[in-house]
Amino acid sequence: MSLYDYLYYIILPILSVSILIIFVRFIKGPTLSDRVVALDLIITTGIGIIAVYSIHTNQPTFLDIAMILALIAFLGTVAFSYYLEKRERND
Amino acid sequence: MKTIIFKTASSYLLPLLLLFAIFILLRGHYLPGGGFVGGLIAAIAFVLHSFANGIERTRGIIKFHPGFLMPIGLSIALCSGLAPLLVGSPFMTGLWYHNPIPVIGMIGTALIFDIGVFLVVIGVVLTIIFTISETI
Amino acid sequence: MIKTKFLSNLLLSFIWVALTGTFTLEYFIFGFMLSYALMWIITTNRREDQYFKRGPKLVSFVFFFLYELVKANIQVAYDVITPRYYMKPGIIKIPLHAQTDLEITLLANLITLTPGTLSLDVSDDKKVLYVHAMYVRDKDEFIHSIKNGFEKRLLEILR
Amino acid sequence: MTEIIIIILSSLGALFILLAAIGVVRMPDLYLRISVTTKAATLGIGLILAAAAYYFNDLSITSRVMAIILFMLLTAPVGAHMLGRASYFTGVKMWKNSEHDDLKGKYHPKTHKLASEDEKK
Amino acid sequence: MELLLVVIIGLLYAAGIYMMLRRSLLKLIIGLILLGNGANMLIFLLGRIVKGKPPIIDASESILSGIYADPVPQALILTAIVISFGLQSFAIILIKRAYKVVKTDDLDEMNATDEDL
Amino acid sequence: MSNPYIILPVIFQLFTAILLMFFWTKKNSQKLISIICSLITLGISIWLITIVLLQGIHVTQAGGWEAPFGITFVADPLSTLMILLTSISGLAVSIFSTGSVRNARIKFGYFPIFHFLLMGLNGAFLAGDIFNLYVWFEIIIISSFVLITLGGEKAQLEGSIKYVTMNLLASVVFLTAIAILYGLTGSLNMADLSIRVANIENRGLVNVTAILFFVGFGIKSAVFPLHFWLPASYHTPPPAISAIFGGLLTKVGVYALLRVFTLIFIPDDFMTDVITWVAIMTILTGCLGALVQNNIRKIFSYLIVGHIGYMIAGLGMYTEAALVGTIFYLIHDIIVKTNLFMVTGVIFKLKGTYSMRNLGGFYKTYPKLSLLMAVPIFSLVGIPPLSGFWAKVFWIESGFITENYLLVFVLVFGSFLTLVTMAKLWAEVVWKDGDALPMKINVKYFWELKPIKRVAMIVPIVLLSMVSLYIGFGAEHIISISRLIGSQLIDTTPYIEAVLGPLNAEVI
Amino acid sequence: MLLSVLSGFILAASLPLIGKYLKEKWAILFSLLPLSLFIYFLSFQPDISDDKNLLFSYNWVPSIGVDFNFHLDGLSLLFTLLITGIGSLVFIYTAAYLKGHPYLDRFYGYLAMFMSSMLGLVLSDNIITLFIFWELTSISSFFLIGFNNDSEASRKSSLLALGVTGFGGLFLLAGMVVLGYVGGSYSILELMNATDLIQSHPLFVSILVLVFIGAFTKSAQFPFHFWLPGAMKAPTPVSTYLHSATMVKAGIYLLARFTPVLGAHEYWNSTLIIVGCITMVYAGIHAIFRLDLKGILAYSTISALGILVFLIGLGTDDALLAAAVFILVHALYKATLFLVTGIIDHETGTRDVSKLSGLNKVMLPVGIAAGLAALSNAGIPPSFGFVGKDLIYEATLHIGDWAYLLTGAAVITNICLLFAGFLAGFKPFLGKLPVTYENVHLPSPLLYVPPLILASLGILFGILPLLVDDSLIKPVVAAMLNTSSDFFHLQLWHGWSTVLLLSSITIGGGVGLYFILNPSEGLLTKATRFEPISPLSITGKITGLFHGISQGYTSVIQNGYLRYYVITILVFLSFLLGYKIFQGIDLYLNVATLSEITIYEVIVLGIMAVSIVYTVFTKSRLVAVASMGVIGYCICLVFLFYSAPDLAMTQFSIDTLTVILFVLVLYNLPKYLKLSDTGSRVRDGLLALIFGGLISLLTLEVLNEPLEREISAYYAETAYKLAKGKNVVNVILVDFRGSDTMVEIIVLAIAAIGVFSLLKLRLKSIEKE
Ligand code: NA
Ligand code: NA
Repeated sequence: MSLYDYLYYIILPILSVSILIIFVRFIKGPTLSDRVVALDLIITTGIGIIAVYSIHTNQPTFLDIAMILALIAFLGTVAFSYYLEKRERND
Repeated sequence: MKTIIFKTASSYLLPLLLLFAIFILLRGHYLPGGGFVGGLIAAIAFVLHSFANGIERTRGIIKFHPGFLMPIGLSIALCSGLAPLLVGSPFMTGLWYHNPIPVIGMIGTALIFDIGVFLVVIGVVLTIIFTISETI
Repeated sequence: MIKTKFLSNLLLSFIWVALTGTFTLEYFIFGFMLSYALMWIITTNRREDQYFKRGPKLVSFVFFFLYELVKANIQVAYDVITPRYYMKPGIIKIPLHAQTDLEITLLANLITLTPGTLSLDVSDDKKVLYVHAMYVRDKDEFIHSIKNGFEKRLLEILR
Repeated sequence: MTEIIIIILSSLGALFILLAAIGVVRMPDLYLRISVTTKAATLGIGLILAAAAYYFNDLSITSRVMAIILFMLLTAPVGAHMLGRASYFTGVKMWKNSEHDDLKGKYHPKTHKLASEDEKK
Repeated sequence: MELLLVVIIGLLYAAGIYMMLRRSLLKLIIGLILLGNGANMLIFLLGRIVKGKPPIIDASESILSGIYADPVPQALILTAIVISFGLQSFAIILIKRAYKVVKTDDLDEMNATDEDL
Repeated sequence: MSNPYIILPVIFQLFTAILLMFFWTKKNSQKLISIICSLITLGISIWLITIVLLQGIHVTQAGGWEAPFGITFVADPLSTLMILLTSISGLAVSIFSTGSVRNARIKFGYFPIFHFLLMGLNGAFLAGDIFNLYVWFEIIIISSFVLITLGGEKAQLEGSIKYVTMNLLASVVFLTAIAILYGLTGSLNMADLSIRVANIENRGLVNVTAILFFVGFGIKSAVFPLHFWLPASYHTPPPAISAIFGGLLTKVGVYALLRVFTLIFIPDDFMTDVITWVAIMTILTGCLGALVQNNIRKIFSYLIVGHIGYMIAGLGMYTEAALVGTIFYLIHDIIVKTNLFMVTGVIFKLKGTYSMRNLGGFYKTYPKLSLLMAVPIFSLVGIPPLSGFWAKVFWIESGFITENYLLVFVLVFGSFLTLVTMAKLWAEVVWKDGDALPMKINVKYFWELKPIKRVAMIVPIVLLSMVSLYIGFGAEHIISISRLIGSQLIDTTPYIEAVLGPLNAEVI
Repeated sequence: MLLSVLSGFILAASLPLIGKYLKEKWAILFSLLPLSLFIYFLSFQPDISDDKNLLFSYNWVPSIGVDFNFHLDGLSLLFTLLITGIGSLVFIYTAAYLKGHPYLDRFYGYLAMFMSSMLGLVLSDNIITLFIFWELTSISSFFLIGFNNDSEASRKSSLLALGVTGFGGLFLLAGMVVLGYVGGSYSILELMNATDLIQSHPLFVSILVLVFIGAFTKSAQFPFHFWLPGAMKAPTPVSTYLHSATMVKAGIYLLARFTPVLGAHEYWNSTLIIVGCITMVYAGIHAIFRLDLKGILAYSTISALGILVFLIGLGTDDALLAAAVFILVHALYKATLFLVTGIIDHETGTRDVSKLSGLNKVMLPVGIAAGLAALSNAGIPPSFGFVGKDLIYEATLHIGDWAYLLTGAAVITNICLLFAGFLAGFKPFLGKLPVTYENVHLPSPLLYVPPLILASLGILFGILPLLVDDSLIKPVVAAMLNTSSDFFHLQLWHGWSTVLLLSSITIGGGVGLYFILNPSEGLLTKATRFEPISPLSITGKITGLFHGISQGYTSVIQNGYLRYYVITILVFLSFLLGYKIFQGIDLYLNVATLSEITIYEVIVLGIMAVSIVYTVFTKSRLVAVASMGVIGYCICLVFLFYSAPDLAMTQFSIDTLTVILFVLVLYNLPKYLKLSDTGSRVRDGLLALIFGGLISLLTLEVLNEPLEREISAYYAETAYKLAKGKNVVNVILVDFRGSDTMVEIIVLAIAAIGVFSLLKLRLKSIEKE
């Protein structure tokens, strides 16, 4: 088994399955915060997938997307927290 | 949100992200990126900062209304498109300065155009987000 | 404060060079100018401490951190994959020696980065840090471990 | 040799991520989920990115990978803190077996100011 | 793989339509966004998909050779995404404002302009 | 013929809009800039149509990339005519706006958006690339969204939600159509598509794509049963905005239908049947709707729908003569509808209401104004030889030639309904003795305006009335232009050759 | 010639300048215009009686063959003389009748417009131009009927009149266009040479129907006659001029004019005979029951128009001759009676015939005029009316199979007309003068001289028919027959004959009726019992029903519910798509072109599918927004897997920004309510699935087709060499298709301005217009 096959047939599926598992939490909730945690983790796992994929396809450019993803994940979490706090304060 | 942790982090994140945004802008012609994504990242940087410190503080940093970036960016983009008309070429024809400039690379109307895009995007995103935040 | 600014400036230029991935003088100077401009844009009054003479401590701190990271990860991993829960979670108030925003933030982040603990918030008077922890066998011992571990080492570097 | 290092790094990374995934499903309350996942994932991603950096073996890519890792180390805990804190005062309950709650009653219900001591009644 | 994408595209269109037919303003906007996503995916798929070969010329080369992803649909989608972003932001704010002024999220109560013959 | 300057109408409007943005809160400067720049644009448009009529189709390849690789802009008689009409209406509404639009709106971007809208219209007319057409459409709809909601009144918001929803739906359908078209041909240049689509063997797919385009543009041009947004919203914004909407927005949809269904898709029998039935129902729906309205702006809104039906009918017959009729009517309709909505604005400023029941007394109090109003109203009805009349000659003849008897009947019947509606409006608004209406505090009445503002509201109405009189009495000129356009819609070779260069026989 | 035709318009247009000065004292000067025109047209008389056809050509819209070619022959000469002659008198009359009226200048303006339109109508050789003038007469009539615009009845009548004549006019337009198409020309002169071609064309019947509708509505033929009595709401000069002497005769003119083109065809003749016959009898009987003088005259006018249509329908030489004479006869006496009625109304303030009598004692000259007109109307020798009536009977008696029936109808009609004429001409003047009217004075000569002139002409032509025989009538008949005609001479005395007998019966019957039947409220009430089935009320009901239907239709279609709008659009689109997909495309799947499926893609797409479903069905808004985030990220991964890093980046950023926007806004929005019931959910779900399914199916089929790569190949080739960029997508965005991007950022900027103004602009209550 070559490195590519290993990445393709072992690592990528593991990561995908991880996303699937996390997604279960996303669906289950129960609170918005749980979903935000799940979302954040999905994106983070996405970074992993991208990194592996960039090795597999020999395309380092994909790593740049990882950078943006990291930024985005953070922003999403912040926004939801911001919302939660605002909502709570005004209720 | 008055959390010390976020505030402190944001004041380090802001310059970091702005650098990153310009980096993405300049490399767009060769690799993924460009004015649009660059502008978004820059805008996100300011948005994060405003989440942490309040809009007034962020406004203080930018020093003028972010909406002002839109006409400026549009003017830059328009000028880059119009420049070729002066030499009788069609609108938006790429004009290039023939010797590559160190660091930035090739300078041409396309790059100037992308800078226009970059500024417009910042102006747009900040106008939208700031306006909403202010009227909540 | 000139020195501090100069340092951050250098740091940013360095990051620029790292980002572009081209370690040449021109790139460095360009990055320097760029970050100079950006710092001018973003300057608000901010206190910063001296930055030098912390090298060795920094290295040892990094290793300490990695050790904690791996250790705690394994502990948590065990709890995650085995059916039974071994944890005794709780929110613990930890009094702070750290004073500046930077110190507090770094400390809180480091605590969060190690598995099993999560810095929830800092009181507005910056005197205490509230930490959510998974394994609080003994509250005082937990507080002690944080204060003597992360906080002490961190402050040594920063001050 | 390169391949083996890459395989080890990526496998470890993937395992940590898987661990975080299982954690986020299995942990009984939100704070535990945040607690478990933020770092397991950060560590896992760090490892996989390191694998990529090792694979491409190019200075610009390595520096980029370093930047990503640095960035994640900076933002992940801040995000966790924000979410945890916001959840706390939106009333997300802790697991029933939790023992201490020093935060209880410290937030001012209106202003969200956080006190360091119990308020004197 | 195309088959799955086709199904997903159909699903996006269907979901978008379904959401547009609800009475809530918010669902309406969500529906429009889903539709927009569907259209973007459609452009992408119909430009034909190629795995792992972005339309970026290698540092050492001067033309894009071999099999590569069609850059045109990508450029079109980029434009479309950005434009939809503008429109969507506006629409989102519109519902916010409409809710504030009309004081309902229920579309069925927003028919004054059609009445009064 | 290659000419980089043909995009001046677009560029100059863009320049105007940007300039106006720099004068964000300075209302007087904005008004001045808007009028001056509209005048210059009118000059540019006249220049453009002149050179096109004299020298033939002009094109420019943006970026210098030869078609079909870059984006082509094409100035052919149809597009330059549309630009000219846009400039005329634009100038009129610009002047009208300086008198009628309240300062609060001007300080929140009314003029920049207005010029962005005009830019979008000009861009759409010049676009020689289907995706570029899409982006221009987006400019048009986003500016119209902003304009229709500007002020944020309850009615505006309720109306705009329908407007926005259905226009966004139209965009999605349009985009879907483009996706499929690209999937079939790999090209976006409309001239190139014309050739490529003709060479596709799977005609079924081509026809289905045509349907998507039809529905996408159909929504934008407000044909039955895709028109609902129009009567729901056009009467809600300030009159100046209604004027530019009523005059131009739906016509862009008609323009697109004309372009796409002559250049890229030649309608098959099924499609012509569909178009014909749609036209029939559109005429009936619009004209019947107008008949029962009380709000004068709603009357005109419904009539827009009905008269779009006429133009679509021309497409449904698909003869050169019918298309000539459609072009002629398009010219007339843009001018007259713009004018009528401005007239409603003046009526409102005088009386403070749009309700036909409450209005009245114009004949007595404002005889000269009544006379002025008579021009657009009776032009709309098509009292011969006013501008609305001539197109019908073409349609009726084509209708009989193509044996579309029902369509002809409905056309005639629709004209009759328009006649009745307008006569009723005339009797109610102009003839009837109006009750003394209570003064509303929120209305700045006509006599409260500064004299210059009053002039600014009347001058454009006079201007457009003169144009519509010219269209009617100078029908010869208009018909010969329409003829030229009609023939180029049927024989698209000049267009294609202007874009792609001379074709060798086997390609065609 | 063009100037003379358009002079009325010029006068009307100059009113805003000169009207003010003229209307005060010099109103009489307006009549100079018709008078000089009368003289001008009279000057052509010698040429016409020499069988010359005069054609005056002016260009207008040559590209479709529409011109101002004016053709003066006998028929048009007769009409121009009537128009300008009666016009002159009416103009003079008006100066006194509406003296001091604040809008007198407008009135003259409309009258002048009308006169010009009428002249244009009768002179145009071009049928489109003819139609244009035709419509202008309707419009001027609309303004004139509604001249008393304060009165609701006036407004209603004018709307009705315009409605009916406008309706007919549009059909006429269609008829003219088709006629032009079929005959290959819009010129009547040329069409006359194409008669065979036209009459054998399959569209001939359509042409007939269309032309008839036009003519019948204008000339108030049954069942379109009902607008005319209402039109009498107009001031008397209008009734005189438009609704008795000229405009209503436009339809007659049209039929006469087209007799050489469309006539002598079975359909033509029988339709006209039937319609004319019904009209003349129906309206004649109606006239008997009226009390209002104008009402009586209106119905008798309709009846007279019926006679004319009838005669043209008969189409024989005799009949056409009779028609030609009767046009003149009727114009003379009916105008007189109307003018007289106006005087009575003006002086006594009533038009109720049952209240009027003995006016001779105070206004003898008026009474003389009325009496002379009544004589001519009754066809009592030596009036010109006698000549006319004889010719009518002459025509009906020689028609063949239906001679007795038709002659009977003509007799009945004439009796009624006679009765009506007596009622209007004699009844108010004879007998005892009621006390109330003792103070009534003889009005200004400007009022009574015009009717006196007209009435005297009616007698003069009777005594000396030669005056009009060769000079006027013969060319008219020649024009209708399109040949020169020398078969007759008009004369008062034909000797003893059946015709004379019929005349006597008519006179006797009519006079008898006059003495038996006293107009009263009772009679009128009896007559109104039939009102519910009259064409007027049927039309009223149809109009009401139609209005109701329109209202219902509009409120059903435009029901205010956005989702029904969307459903309609989608059903329409799905139907068309579905029909075309299943009918026009061979559905098949080319598996060879598809790429392999991998586990991670399945997972990503699976998650996406679940998220889509979840977004749709979740009960929490925030969860929906978060799920949309997931969908967006999955799309990014798809972009990533399939080589679109730029897309992935952008989609990521945009998606997150959208989520942020939602989150910021949601905070102000209410929670989801469950608003729709299960039924509509199922319906919507089905519709959505069908639409989605169709799109999927279509996509699959398109994927079977080969994709041309010529353009992408060009980009791949030149992106670096010519455009100096290596990221081809970015090069496309900023260079190859830079214009798109330019527009795209403008869209963004506009959206931002929109958001800004939507949120920040708060109109003060004083600015809310
Ligand atoms: Na890019
Ligand atoms: Na063609």
